[in-house]
Amino acid sequence: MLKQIEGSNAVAQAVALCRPEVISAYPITPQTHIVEDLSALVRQGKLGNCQFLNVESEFAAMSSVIGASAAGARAYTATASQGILFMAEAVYNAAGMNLPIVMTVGNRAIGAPINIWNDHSDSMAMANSGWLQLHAETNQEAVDLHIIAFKLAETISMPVMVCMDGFILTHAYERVDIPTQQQVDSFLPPFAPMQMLDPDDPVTMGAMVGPEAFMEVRYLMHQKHLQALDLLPRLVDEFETLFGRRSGEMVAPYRLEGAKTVVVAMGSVNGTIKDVVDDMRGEGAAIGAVKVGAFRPFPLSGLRYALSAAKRVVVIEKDLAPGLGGVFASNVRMALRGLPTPVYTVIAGLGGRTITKAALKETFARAMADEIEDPAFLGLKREIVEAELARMHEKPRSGPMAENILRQMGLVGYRL
Amino acid sequence: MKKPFAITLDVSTSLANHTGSWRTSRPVYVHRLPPCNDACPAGENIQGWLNKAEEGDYEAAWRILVRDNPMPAVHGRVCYHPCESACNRARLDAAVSIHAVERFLGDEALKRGWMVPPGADTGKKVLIIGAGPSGLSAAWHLRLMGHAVDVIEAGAKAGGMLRYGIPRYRLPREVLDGEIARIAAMGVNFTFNHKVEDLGALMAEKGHDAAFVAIGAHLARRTNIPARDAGRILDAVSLLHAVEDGAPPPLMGRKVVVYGGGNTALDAARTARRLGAQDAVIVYRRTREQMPAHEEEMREAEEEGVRVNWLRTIKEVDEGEILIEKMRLNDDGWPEPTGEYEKIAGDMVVLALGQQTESDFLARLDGVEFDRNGVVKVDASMMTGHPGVFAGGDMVPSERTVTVATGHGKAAARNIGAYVQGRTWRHPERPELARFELLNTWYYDDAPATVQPELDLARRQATFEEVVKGLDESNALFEARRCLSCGNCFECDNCYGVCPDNAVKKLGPGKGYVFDYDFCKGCGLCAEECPCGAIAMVPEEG
Amino acid sequence: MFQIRIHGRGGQGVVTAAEILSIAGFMEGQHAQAFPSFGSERMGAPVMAFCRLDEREIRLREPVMAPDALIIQDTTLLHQVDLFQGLDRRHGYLIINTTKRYDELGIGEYVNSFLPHHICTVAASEWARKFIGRPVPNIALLGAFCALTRRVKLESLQEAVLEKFPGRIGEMNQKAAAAAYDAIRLN
Amino acid sequence: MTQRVKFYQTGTWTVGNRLLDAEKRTVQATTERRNALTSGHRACQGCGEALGARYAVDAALAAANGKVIAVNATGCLEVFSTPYPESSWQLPWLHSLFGNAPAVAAGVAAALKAKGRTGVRVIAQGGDGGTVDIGFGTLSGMFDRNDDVLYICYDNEAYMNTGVQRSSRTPAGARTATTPAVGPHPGNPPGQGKNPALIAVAHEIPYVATASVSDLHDLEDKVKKAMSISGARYIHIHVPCPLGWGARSCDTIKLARLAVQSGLFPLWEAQDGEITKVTPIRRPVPVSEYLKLQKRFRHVLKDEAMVAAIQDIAERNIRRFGLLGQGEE
Repeated sequence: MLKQIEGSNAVAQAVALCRPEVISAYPITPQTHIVEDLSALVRQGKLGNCQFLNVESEFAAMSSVIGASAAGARAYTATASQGILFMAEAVYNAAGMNLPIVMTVGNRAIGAPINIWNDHSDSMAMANSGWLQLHAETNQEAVDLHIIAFKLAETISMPVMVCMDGFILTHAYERVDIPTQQQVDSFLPPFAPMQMLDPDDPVTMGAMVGPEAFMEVRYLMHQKHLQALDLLPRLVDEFETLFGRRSGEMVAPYRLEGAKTVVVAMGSVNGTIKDVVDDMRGEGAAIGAVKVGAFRPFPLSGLRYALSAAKRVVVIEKDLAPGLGGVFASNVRMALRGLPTPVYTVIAGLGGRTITKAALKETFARAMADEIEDPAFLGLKREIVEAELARMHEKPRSGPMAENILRQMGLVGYRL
Repeated sequence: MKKPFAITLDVSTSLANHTGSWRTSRPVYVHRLPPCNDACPAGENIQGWLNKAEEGDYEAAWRILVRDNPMPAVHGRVCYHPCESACNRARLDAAVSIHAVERFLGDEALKRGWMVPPGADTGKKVLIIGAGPSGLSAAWHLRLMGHAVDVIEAGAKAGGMLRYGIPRYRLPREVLDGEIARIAAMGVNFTFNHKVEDLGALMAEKGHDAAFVAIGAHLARRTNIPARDAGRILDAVSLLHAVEDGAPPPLMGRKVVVYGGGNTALDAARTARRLGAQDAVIVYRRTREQMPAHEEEMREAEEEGVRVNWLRTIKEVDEGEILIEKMRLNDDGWPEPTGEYEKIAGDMVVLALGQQTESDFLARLDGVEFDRNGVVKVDASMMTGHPGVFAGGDMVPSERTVTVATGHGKAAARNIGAYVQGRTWRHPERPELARFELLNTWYYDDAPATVQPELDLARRQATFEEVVKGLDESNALFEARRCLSCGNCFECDNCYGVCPDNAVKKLGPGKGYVFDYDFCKGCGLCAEECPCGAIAMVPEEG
Repeated sequence: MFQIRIHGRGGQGVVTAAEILSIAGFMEGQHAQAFPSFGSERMGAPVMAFCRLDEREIRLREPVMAPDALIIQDTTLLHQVDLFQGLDRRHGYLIINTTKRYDELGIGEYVNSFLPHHICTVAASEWARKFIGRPVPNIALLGAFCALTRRVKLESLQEAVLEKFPGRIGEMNQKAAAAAYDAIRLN
Repeated sequence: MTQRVKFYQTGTWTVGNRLLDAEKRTVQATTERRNALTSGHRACQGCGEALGARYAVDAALAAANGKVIAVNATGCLEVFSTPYPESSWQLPWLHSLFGNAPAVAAGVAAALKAKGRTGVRVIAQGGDGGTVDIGFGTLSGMFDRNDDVLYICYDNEAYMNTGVQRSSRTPAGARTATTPAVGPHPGNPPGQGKNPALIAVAHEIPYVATASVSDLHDLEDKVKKAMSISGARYIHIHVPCPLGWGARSCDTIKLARLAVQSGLFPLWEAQDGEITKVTPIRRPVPVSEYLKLQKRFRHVLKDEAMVAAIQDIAERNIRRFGLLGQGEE
């Protein structure tokens, strides 16, 4: 049913349709509305016997869904930013134990400086935890990805993160088609755990594994990701036949025909990119775009195929590996290894910095002329960083750089 | 369940890991010798029968008891119970009142008429001379072995000193008779009022394979005291015998002075009180500490009004008064005369200066040797110099108590039993003593000794009713359960419980436990926490 | 595509206004997108929210840089924040919650270049006080927006208001919206 | 002559007692006990934690007739019981992390509730480090939510798994790898540490108790009672560590006993925020009797003031909990 609703609210409804049995919640912006809405649904008895745990930290949130999943329940939680770092140890643990947990990440920057706005530093920090990571472009996709995520997770018994851009999606009102319960039920069967804690068939879960077998355990986790690479597209097709929509594609090309320059990005920024591509195509530029919908497993071959005709690739990413540049971009390069195609990294939208059509257009233009630095920083306030660098050079001052910058800007009022 | 590799495991798979290989020393179950058993002259398995009594299985307890001593009811009354002096529990609160439980079991047996069948007939015949505790004990054990037994007794009844030396207020005769009857019922032939003159001839005639001589020591030792009227002096043995025969001398209202410091002296004095003597005074040449009489009896005597003149000797017996000399202890602790005299009132003197044995008839057997005052020499097997003739009880060198005598009877029986089969008896090796230090006494509940009820004094002084009463069933049970079971497992499950490796297997009630050396790491917790010291740690062979 | 930017202060329902407007648009079958100026602003702090209306799917995620319509809920912001940024004076719409005249607000000259039927002041807080009992001007201003721009029908707005605020609050807001709507339609 | 008519030789001091009525005997005394932690585990000789774990979990299993799921924090107990490919556990068991056992258990309990698998009970267990230090936040959260979990802490007073480092349960004066017996104030500084059982009481959860491997009857009674209650429950069990304490492996139980009898480890019980029962000291001993059997206190014995300070701690416990008889029996 079509609704004009907030992203968080839509996701909460989608999760509810998946009939979760245990939900753990700890508040952190911008994920909070999702669990708030779920707690209401549980209280209203709309989720049957579902247990809602108000835990004392993200660490406990992940830990409790680990326990719930190990005990055979369909378990869900949501977090963001500092929260995912606080639960990091348990995030790795859940993957190590092959527990099919689904978690929403309302992507947000990581401090210091503390910042509540969107970028991808948080989920990127967990890139190698063993979790599968799906990225939503729209709230419709966010809704659909959660339904797909539970099935994906439970089929190969691995945990899945559904990443959606904080505020940009979580707080955006837009048109979303909320599936019916019957649709979801026909797609997602009840959870049949691969292993579970049961007095009638006891097992020991979470053994200590030494050098004699640890490599094998890790190798098998790698294999699970490779399985997911085959499984996910099938689920996407299955989903399309049942729901009439195509959601969750790992590699989604846009106007690649004859594109010499291809922009690659994850998440909500793809919408803006498509508008820019349309504009530039209108002006005769040979540009196209590829949306990457899964960061883990990373669709190496799918992406390589999509980019095979490109003369150059521009990666827009909301993350920075200081001293290296792009994390996502490095993965894209991995997909193109052996090919001469230049891959330009554009670091954009860190800490919620606005990504405007204009800025993108200007950047793509420079890239097409191969006149772009790598990495490039979209909308970076040059004068400020240069002033700060100069200041640090003449008399290094201790204390957080951010404050020094603010002091310089003498910020008053609000500017776009 | 399709489990993930390595991170998820099947349960109890660690049983494949035999941690026993870590062990450097191993626990083993042992039986150590309880101090009570060690101290018992009759060689009773006290811990053994207490263990049954703890469970309330009194008959089983009694049956273990009479394997070593046929007269528990008697011993529960007259034994001076060295077992209790040795009892480890004395170091906790008070010794287990073993004699009281023994007496309870003995009385139960008499009440319920428990019997023991004799052993299968061996065709061997043994002659026993003297039906005192030694002889009776020997007879019992020989019958258990299945040998035929003839007992010849000079007196009119069996019992010896039990009957003629121990007053009935300490040993009621129905008890004595009851236990003797049970021995007789084993198929022992008694001949009474027969004094053996020629043992050799007698054995040859009746075809005995061996003889055990246990005629005791009934001859009162006399001392020369000047007296106007010798009638005023008699000896304790005769006094007690006369009382037993129902013809006591008239003592009503008289002042009796008993000379001596042994148990017999006390018996004489207490008997005199009961015969109506208005006063019973003991004169003893040493101090209370040096007195050989048993402390308890001394206490009872004093309660009954018997007084004692310590460090005195009798010099002269006169009409109504007696001259006594004060003594003093010299540096070696020996009494010596001081030359100071005093007079005390006294109508009659009873001498209780010990007894001698009348063993002259043995002298006719070649090989038999004696030492001073007619005590017969025996070897380790209790055999006299004459092959096949054994001797025991008061007539051989040893402490003269009923229990020692009873022990002699058992020992003699074992040696005789072996002898008639052409073998020699070897006493089994004595296990390590279960010292107090080997116990973990934390585990024993606190429980002071039960006190046996006593007859109130008035009646005590007037009658020959038994002074010390027995325990009732619940008290006997209580008392039995105070036993620490030193050195012997009583199945408290501690070893089974405290093993961090589940390396102790419990076999069920009465069956005890075994160690599973596949998993025992040798930590020693079981041995350390065993209350009774029944587990030892022994080093593994390196 | 028609883009709206709403300025106000925390607590004045700025974000809610954008959301309700998007719902109203959705009810007319339009594609609509509403989102706040993602901030952690508290009560009283300057905030803004955005709304886009279009016949086609809206993929653009940037804030509204060049609004077709600007709604100002609180004139005290006029000289603190660069409110008019990106607003096209020749075609754009301007709706201000005030009882004052433009020159009283010190923007007399600025508003001269607007088309007369593209600009209005509304006593939204007064309507709100009258019908709701609290000076929350957001819905009344939307009523004026409908009247002025005709981008969304008043009926759709009323429906959206009721969806967001079922019951009495909704009805009172509907009254305020209608009053403001009529006030604009009439002059 | 009034004597107690019933008297059982060793009463309830020993693990079993053939003279005792069956219902008064311990789970450990029976041949039907489940040995939740079975043979072949790799705990040190005389490990108090291995013993305490079997005592407690067997009692829990008996109380819930076998329907128990256990969650385990990282630590000695976990490492010595489940090194691939062998597990010593005989019940469903889950180890996640060092500091999250209470939260994991809360999740298991929630799942059971959601699944309607009533009758299956959840216990969580860990050492003092995992419980009182790194896991304390999640423990407090579990208490706060009153999750239906019995949490059992096996307290051996230091981080033994990592090589005997100081924890917030390490007693005053004790030497550990991070509180070495050197300098002017050797060993663990007095005046530090925390009492998790009392903090649990402050959460006003339904049931809190302390127990010792030296008093099995008391321990089993407490586990049994805890299992009869639902909601968050906490039992803190003192389990000596021969390795970490520098004691003979055969002294494990003796040490636990001396800790109780000296007053250093009081045994008590609390319900809904109030202390309801105290196990009185049976045979009082000076703390020196306890200290002298442990190398970790060797330096302390040379320092009279320090011994006195530790004695004061014991005296305070004795006063505070009324350990000399005032406690109900």
